Amino acid sequence: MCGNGPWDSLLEREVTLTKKKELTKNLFVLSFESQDPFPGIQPGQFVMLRTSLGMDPLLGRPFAVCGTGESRLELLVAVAGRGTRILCSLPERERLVLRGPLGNGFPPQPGKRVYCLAGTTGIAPFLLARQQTPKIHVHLGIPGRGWGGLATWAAERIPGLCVYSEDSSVGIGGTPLACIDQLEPLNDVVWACGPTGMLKAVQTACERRKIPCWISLETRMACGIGGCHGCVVRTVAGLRKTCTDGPVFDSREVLWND
Amino acid sequence: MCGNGPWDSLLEREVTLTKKKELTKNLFVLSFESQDPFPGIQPGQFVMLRTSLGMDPLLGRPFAVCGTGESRLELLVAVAGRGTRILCSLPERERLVLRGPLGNGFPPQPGKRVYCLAGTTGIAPFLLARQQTPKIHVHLGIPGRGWGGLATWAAERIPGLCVYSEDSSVGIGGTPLACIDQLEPLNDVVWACGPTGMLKAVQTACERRKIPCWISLETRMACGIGGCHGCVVRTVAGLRKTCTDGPVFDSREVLWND
Amino acid sequence: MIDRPVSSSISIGGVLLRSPLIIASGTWPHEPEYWKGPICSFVGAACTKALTLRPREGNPGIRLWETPCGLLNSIGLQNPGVDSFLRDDLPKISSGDVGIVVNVAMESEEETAEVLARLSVFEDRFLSMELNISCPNVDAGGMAWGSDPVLAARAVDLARQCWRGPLWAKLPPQCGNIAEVARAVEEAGADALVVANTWLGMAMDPVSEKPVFSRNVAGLSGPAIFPLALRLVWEVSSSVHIPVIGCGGISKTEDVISMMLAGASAVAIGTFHFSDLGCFRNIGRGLLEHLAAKGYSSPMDLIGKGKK
Amino acid sequence: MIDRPVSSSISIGGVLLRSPLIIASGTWPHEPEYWKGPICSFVGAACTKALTLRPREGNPGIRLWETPCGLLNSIGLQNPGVDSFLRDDLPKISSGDVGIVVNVAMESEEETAEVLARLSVFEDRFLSMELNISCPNVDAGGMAWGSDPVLAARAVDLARQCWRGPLWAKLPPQCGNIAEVARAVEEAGADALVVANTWLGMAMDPVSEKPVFSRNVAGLSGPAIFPLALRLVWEVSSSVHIPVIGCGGISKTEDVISMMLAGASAVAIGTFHFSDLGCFRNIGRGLLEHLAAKGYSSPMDLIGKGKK
Ligand SMILES: Cc1cc2nc3c(=O)[nH]c(=O)nc-3n(C[C@H](O)[C@H](O)[C@H](O)COP(=O)(O)OP(=O)(O)OC[C@H]3O[C@@H](n4cnc5c(N)ncnc54)[C@H](O)[C@@H]3O)c2cc1C
Ligand SMILES: Cc1cc2nc3c(=O)[nH]c(=O)nc-3n(C[C@H](O)[C@H](O)[C@H](O)COP(=O)(O)OP(=O)(O)OC[C@H]3O[C@@H](n4cnc5c(N)ncnc54)[C@H](O)[C@@H]3O)c2cc1C
Ligand SMILES: Cc1cc2nc3c(=O)[nH]c(=O)nc-3n(C[C@H](O)[C@H](O)[C@H](O)COP(=O)(O)O)c2cc1C
Ligand SMILES: Cc1cc2nc3c(=O)[nH]c(=O)nc-3n(C[C@H](O)[C@H](O)[C@H](O)COP(=O)(O)O)c2cc1C
Ligand code: FES
Ligand code: FES
Repeated sequence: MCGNGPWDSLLEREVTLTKKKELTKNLFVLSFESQDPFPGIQPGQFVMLRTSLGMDPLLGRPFAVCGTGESRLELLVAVAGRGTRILCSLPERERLVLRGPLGNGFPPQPGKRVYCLAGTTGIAPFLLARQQTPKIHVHLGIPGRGWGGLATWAAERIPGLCVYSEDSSVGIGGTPLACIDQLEPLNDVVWACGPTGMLKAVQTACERRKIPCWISLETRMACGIGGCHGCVVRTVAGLRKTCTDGPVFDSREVLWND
Repeated sequence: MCGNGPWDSLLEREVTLTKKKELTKNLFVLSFESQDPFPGIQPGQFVMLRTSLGMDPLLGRPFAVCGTGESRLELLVAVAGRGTRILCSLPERERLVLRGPLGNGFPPQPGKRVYCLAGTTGIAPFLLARQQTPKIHVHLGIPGRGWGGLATWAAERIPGLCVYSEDSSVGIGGTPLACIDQLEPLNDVVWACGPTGMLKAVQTACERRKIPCWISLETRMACGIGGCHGCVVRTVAGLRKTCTDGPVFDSREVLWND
Repeated sequence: MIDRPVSSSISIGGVLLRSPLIIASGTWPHEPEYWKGPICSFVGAACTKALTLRPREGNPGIRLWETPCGLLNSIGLQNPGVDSFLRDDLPKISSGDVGIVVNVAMESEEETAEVLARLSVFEDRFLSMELNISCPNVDAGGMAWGSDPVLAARAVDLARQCWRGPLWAKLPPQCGNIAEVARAVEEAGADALVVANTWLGMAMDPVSEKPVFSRNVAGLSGPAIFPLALRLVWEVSSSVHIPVIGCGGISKTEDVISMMLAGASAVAIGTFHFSDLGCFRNIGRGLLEHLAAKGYSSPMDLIGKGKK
Repeated sequence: MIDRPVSSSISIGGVLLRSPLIIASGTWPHEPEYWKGPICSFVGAACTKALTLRPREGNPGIRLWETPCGLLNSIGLQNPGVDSFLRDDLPKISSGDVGIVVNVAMESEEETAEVLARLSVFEDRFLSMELNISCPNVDAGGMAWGSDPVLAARAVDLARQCWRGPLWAKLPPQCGNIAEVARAVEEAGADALVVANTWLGMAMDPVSEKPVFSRNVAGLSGPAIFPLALRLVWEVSSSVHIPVIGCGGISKTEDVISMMLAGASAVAIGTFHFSDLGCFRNIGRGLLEHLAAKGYSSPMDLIGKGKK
């Protein structure tokens, strides 16, 4: 954990935005370069990203890592509000600050077939997973043609990607949940990442079919390192922190917050 | 005052940082491009510049205009604190917001010889003046070699520029005040821009020699348009607003704030 | 949901404004070009700089200090006095199309009575009179009047006797119990409350090792204080029956909606237009879009809705 | 000016800290790797999350809401209870090299007495005990204790009887008269004051048209509140003789210098390290550079210097 960056601890570092690629309106792939190499990153682990300019927005924003190499890191960022709008408006060469990798990724599944179900930007961890273990099966759901740019880009990186769209305008009509019906409880596991509504549906479907299932949660975060108690989620084991106990949880444990 | 920019009133507009040139450490020439043309700008008029990203720093920063064309505008910006550090760290292509032109420039002096005395970045309005009336005489004072980049750059734009340095490392040893002794009260006028200490010295010297003298003041500003009463300066006519009554004042009127 | 045309106009205790966005006192030039035309198209009213009986120079020394998302100011009621205002400024600002709220700084009872008597001659030129019992930047009077229910009631009572038009009282954010002050002011006859003014803050200069401002403390405004002002509006609007005008740090459409949901009938915006003159238009347009999307016909539909 | 080695250590009522930078309560992980090594090299002490007698779940619903340069939180004292803390957390955090300040949330007098009794067994493991009479995020107790001089004195008096080590009292920013509360607490036997906690704020969700937080109000922290906290430190430190620890929105070296010039003996930093883990180091280094440039030999030379 020691280096010679601006902070001895490489938990947080300055990075340069080296490339910004717009996949479709309000959806970007941001590539960063760091002076120091990144440690090994598990799919599902995330970073918190902020600008180094002013103090507004104050907090970093959490994003799953979707690609790495040596001292390079890639994020898939959708404009969701003020913070992401600012992050996505920065020009290349801008310097930012990145904290991480944080949290626990999806647990390795030796001997099992892994089905990854993604809702829109929820594809991010599976792009990384595919980089590391090519034999996973990835199913991506999008609302419709507006997100087609994401599907095209992801399909280039994940040959065999199954794309679903709710309005049937791209790929298969419907959602990735459809594939759960074909899975085998003893041989298959599900990894899911996407909006909370989708995760709940995946949870229910896997529960019903007794398919082991891991889900990556999204909660508001201030610190990302377990200090603020802001990111808790109700589980069968009581309140757990999404940032350090998750963001990936066994879906049977998650009771949600509402 | 009406256009079709983001605001009907072109008092404030979005601009793009098209070029950033580092003259020397912590001193930059920033060039901006606007969608709409700028109105005629008088030397001494200024703009307030801010980033369009977050709300910190909150306020725009005032800078004298040092060059214009059609829809192009140029500022000479020294890093003085947090706001200017951020402005100067932005990469090209960044979008910013600019209010202005604001205030009153140096009053035209038909039939007189104009001697412009500048302290470091105080050269800015005279670069513009020179663009408009080539026969002015410009004298630039800098502390020493550290500012040599400014002198070299300014000399390219102002042939015949007289450079002084306090430590005699560049140009003539001393300060531009030296030239006041040679001026003729009836034929010559002085325009001065620079740090407050220098302006006070120019004021005193011109007073003594009865040379008409105009000085451009620097005060903290919030609005730049006469709304906040934050930028007042004590004058023989009572408190005046630097932003709308100035920033250029007849030096005989200025009583300063201390 | 029927598509009805959305209007942005509102009424504050009988005073009709074409938009709930008011320009806060002490922040807007008294020059005619700022009181008409596109720059004001979403502005419902504008408050004048605080007036006093005699001209005031305001405070010496540094008057502005930027803070994170905020601004400390120590202007100290600089103004030309009520007579000069009526002679020189009022004709200029009356030539526009923006309603005028005249802000009067509470001084001694005698002085304030005199100011109000002189303003009363021009009563029809003003949408309302805003009694400022909350200025943190003067020694005598100012905030002290508004920090205590008894004094606040006394000030408003006096003003009520000298001013027949609509009367708004502008409260300071720091008082033992703002709800109590608000109730006392309501009882004394105020038609609306402005909640609130700047917050008492301070800055130090690390170089000179002295307080930045001549009076040590100064008033904090700007986006930084928005969450604090919102809480006050929520609290006060539950304690009184007269309309509340939210003020403090408003910078975006969501802020206006939040203030109104919390119980405000309108809002005043000061500091943020120092950095963004387009804010009235952006906020105003955003508000209309929001109302249309929610199927409301008027911003008044939002008032206090967050309490239910 | 003689070149003397500059030390960063300070003493707060006899408690020696290697740096005046303290990590504020409720913001730092209770994991061993955060209590040692380079990440802590400029940290003088760290406060634990507030402890209560029994485990607490804290508040349901949204707990965090970003505001301009600030953060609203409604954590609500989530903690495993004092016994679990002593058993599981204390061994972990004691293994580091950072001094521990144990933060105790004032509950009922009986509960607080019991918590202090159990902590007293480990008294030597703590630099001091910080009595939190200022939590805005709970219904019973919390801030109410600190808002009134009589109640505040009663709380500290009780704590004084149950705790022999150094006792710091953490005051709420909103109380009728903070100087009075401070004096009452000093008299009741506190060894130092922490000025202050988060500020009562609020947020509304324009979409659901409801308050964001389950308890409606929440606590505002972060750079936004710095000028307000500085004013309180200035005021309180002039009213008491015991040391004051400044807390609220500190994000840079100048903030620490300003707090100390205004009368603080040390500072606590919370929210800003959420966005910048390098802040302790950057601030600490900047402070040493400033002291050297000014010819001081210790940060203690700054304390209260801005008042002269
Ligand atoms: C572990 C994790 C991984 C994520 N991975 C990705 C990713 O790969 N790509 C991607 O586009 N998005 C991802 N998100 C969601 C992303 O963090 C939010 O879209 C983003 O924080 C929104 O910020 P904003 O300022 O634009 O929105 P605003 O609504 O303006 O944000 C206000 C505050 O709320 C928080 N917030 C708002 N929405 C969310 C949300 N959905 N999740 C968490 N915090 C939120 C923000 O962080 C901020 O503090 C991830 C979230 C988490 C927790
Ligand atoms: C009419 C006018 C023309 C100017 N022209 C130029 C120019 O051409 N080139 C150039 O480099 N600088 C110029 N300045 C000075 C420039 O505005 C300041 O250097 C800048 O505002 C400092 O901002 P900061 O955030 O870096 O400093 P900080 O000290 O961090 O600023 C804090 C606050 O103080 C204000 N402030 C600090 N120093 C000054 C100052 N000297 N003058 C006014 N406000 C100040 C800032 O605007 C800000 O609001 C001009 C100032 C004025 C008033
Ligand atoms: C520079 C400045 C001058 C002000 N002058 C006055 C004044 O004269 N009278 C008054 O009632 N309020 C005055 N205020 C307070 C504002 O009207 C407003 O209540 C406060 O700034 C909070 O709103 P904001 O955050 O939108 O600015 C002033 C504020 C600023 C920043
Ligand atoms: C997420 C969060 C949790 C907090 N928990 C506690 C707590 O348990 N006990 C306490 O005394 N203060 C608590 N505080 C208040 C901080 O210790 C500090 O007093 C306050 O945040 C102001 O300082 P800052 O602006 O540097 O964060 C908490 C603050 C935050 C942001
Ligand atoms: S984000 Fe702070 S504890 Fe999880
Ligand atoms: S800067 Fe606001 S009045 Fe001059």
